[in-house]
Amino acid sequence: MTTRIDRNALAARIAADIEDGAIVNLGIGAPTLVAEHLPEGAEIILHTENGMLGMGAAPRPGALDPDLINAGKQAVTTVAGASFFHHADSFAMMRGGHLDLCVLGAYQVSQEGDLANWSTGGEGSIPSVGGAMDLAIGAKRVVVMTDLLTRSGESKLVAECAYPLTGVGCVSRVYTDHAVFDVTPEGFAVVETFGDTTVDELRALTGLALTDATTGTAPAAEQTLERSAG
Amino acid sequence: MTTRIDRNALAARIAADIEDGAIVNLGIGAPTLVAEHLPEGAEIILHTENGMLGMGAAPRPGALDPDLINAGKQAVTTVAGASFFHHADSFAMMRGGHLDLCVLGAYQVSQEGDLANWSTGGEGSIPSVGGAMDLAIGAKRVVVMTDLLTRSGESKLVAECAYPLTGVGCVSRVYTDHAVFDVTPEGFAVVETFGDTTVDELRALTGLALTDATTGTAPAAEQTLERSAG
Amino acid sequence: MIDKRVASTADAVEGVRDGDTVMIGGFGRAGQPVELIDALIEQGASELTIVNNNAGNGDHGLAALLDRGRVRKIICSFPRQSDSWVFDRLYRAGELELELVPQGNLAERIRAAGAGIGGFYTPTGVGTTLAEGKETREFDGRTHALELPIHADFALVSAYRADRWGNLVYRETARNFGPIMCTAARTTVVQVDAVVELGDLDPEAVVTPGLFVDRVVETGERRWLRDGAFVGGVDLAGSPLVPDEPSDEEDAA
Amino acid sequence: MIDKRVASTADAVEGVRDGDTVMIGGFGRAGQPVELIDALIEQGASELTIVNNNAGNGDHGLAALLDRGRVRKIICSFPRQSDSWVFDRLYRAGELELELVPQGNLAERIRAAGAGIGGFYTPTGVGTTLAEGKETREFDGRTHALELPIHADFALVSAYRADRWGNLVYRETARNFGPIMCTAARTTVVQVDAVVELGDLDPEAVVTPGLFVDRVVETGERRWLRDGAFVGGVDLAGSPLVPDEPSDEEDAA
Repeated sequence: MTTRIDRNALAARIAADIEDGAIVNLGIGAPTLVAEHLPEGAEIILHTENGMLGMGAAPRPGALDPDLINAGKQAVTTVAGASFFHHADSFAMMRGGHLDLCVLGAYQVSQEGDLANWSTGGEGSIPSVGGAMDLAIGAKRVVVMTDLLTRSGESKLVAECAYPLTGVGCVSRVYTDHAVFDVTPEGFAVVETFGDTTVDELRALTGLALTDATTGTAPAAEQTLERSAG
Repeated sequence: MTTRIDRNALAARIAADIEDGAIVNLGIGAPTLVAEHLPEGAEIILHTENGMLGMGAAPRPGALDPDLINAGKQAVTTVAGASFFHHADSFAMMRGGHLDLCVLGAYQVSQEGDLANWSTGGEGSIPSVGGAMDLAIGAKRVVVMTDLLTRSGESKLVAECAYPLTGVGCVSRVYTDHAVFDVTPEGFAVVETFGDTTVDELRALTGLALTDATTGTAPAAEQTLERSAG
Repeated sequence: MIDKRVASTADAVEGVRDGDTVMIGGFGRAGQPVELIDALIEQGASELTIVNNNAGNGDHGLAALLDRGRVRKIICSFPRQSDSWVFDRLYRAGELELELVPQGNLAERIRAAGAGIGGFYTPTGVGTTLAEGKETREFDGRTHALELPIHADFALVSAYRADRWGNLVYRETARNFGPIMCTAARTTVVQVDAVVELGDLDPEAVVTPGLFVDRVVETGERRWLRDGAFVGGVDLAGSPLVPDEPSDEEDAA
Repeated sequence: MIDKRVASTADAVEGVRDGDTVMIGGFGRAGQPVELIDALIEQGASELTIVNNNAGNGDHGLAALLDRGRVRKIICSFPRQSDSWVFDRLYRAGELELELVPQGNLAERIRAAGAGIGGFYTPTGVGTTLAEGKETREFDGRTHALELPIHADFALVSAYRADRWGNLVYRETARNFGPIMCTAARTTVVQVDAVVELGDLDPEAVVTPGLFVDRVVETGERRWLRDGAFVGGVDLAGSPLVPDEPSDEEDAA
């Protein structure tokens, strides 16, 4: 029984939702995988908050440029149409609502769309926030890419975040390895399940009264799985 | 008996006080004359608030460029080392205190350094402020270039401005056709007189209890007059 | 594929509605999007609020828009000039509302709108009639006034070169309000002398990144750039067509 | 004549005093003014407050400054990285004060200092522990927090080219915090790979106009630009040397 998809398939599923022409910021970590699954032929402009629009793929090994990095401090390239700008301008783009989409990782997402992804608040932990809070409130649409469960099996979708918040009511959709959830005024709605996962199973896993908003066979998901497998 | 100097001589007197390397904004109107008297060999960088540093002289008649104007909307040129920027950056330079000197015209200056130079507040007059208020509070040092008296013979140096203010306590020195005045905690101090003008005459003209801070023969003024004559 | 080019200035200004706030770039005539203003006049929207540094010169461009009675309110810093007779007449007749803003506050308020800043404290204008009624506050011993962002429905901007992503460069002091107005409107419309191939603009020298721009229309080479016929507020000898500032009713120098 | 060039990095950092606030450019290692930091270490000032996006990597640069005990406080957005062991040790030992600021607020506070803004309202961080105790206010139905400018005594910045007036251009994402830090310090010190003749920089493409810069020192071509030996947070295969974010104690993805 298949109840989950892997990270690459999930990245492809997210990529399939991104419209041609969108301006997108991919949070560091797993969301960067989305870049590898962007639809062929579409022009999607990647923003990196350290000061560039039009980020391209990783460079060939011999062609690293130390001055050209992304927010994760990985070497990248530019595409035709790229532009550079300073940090205040870069975050003005975010805060001013000029990005169409931001894909972020998460520790927890609450049913009201609160996001916790920067600190576990643990004793002795050293806090580091980077651009997480700016991204969380800045893009026109903020979605989360995450496993549904932590390593110890707890749901990352929660009634209320226990971890320190990154942003309040900012998340509109959560893409997980089990299913896709929308944040609605009535709490989480399951819009699509992967493999044999059922909404009831998701209710059991999350402990939340999820709305079933799936539309039968969830063709989009099947399609995506095929694409990511290919 | 010479008791006044003309505008060109006054502009030269002001120019003689400007240090090599200074970043200067010359208000539109009479202050623009100062540019024609800047010390030979010195590099003084002119800022124009519509978005340029390194403004040069007026263009040759056949070489006007409509895209290259100053704040007075006159055609200008650039010098080597010039740079262009947008209005928010240009006024950030001002407001942030990055200009060394601004020379402005005035309707009135009060003994506390208040400046009125944008509106007479007259019935039916149409107010226009432009960058006057930004300039008044922005430069490290704001000085005024003006005739001492209005056409009807009233002193522009006053105990308190009757006209609407441009800025509060912003003027540090007033260069007039009769004398140079500093704004001090004790009110106006005469630091230099032109021609045969005496401090007592200035007290009579202004109706103010002026401090005499002149140093005998005022050599700087003599020197300047000679230079402007040459 | 991203292609923000539109075929005509009429297409470029499509969708402006009665009552909209429209930012118009330019300082005097430098950077004024003349062809877009003409198209806006043709388009017919009225009851507009216009944000511009000035309030129109002569009988063309913004002045013509005012003259047609399309404008309810102007937010600007320097309305009155020697050739602002259209504005002067309408203002004196009480047919035009004026919000007078110091130039730097105007620029910063536009920038704040584009940058998602809810409000900011500025020392400019404090103690003057233009800050009357504004909330004030001391920072580091200096009094500041609270200023709010100016958002727009449309921005009409003139730039020099664009690519199909909407990346822009400007020319000399025609840059002025363009880059910030591009950031502050729901729909940003730009006219350029020429559209170049994607990749032809140096990424280090792009002034307005394309994400701020919605529509680009190529209006062709400006003849007056070459023949000097359209020289802003100066005549061919360089003498100002506008009076010295300040020179309201009194000689300020 | 204006000539902001100084002969050595030692001359460049002359005058930093104990207790000063020093901004240091760079995001990770891109744009980090390595030679100026080394000179600051030599110079000996202590009790410093450092403003930087990070809090040092490995054992060099800012990390070395920390290791010598010269820093009292760090204002930054992202201190903890896989190779921030110097910071981690000092912070855990209580020997270093940390002011953690969301990256965009950090940038905007630096910009505000340079632009003469007394304070501004931002939505970033509202409702989080990083905005606790801050004054909040609603604009357009959204809660904003009041943030104050960050001024510095010195800014140490790395750029690509300068002329003797201090006009600067940067290179790619090494631009990052440089342009805003240049505006926010009493004394701005810039290292560049090369100084060019006055007039060689395109006025349309100057990123930092010279009036923001006080001293320029030419540090020469960076060998690691060519040989890839100094590649920021990635190894030669492009694998990150820093862990994914967030990954504090829990897997956030």
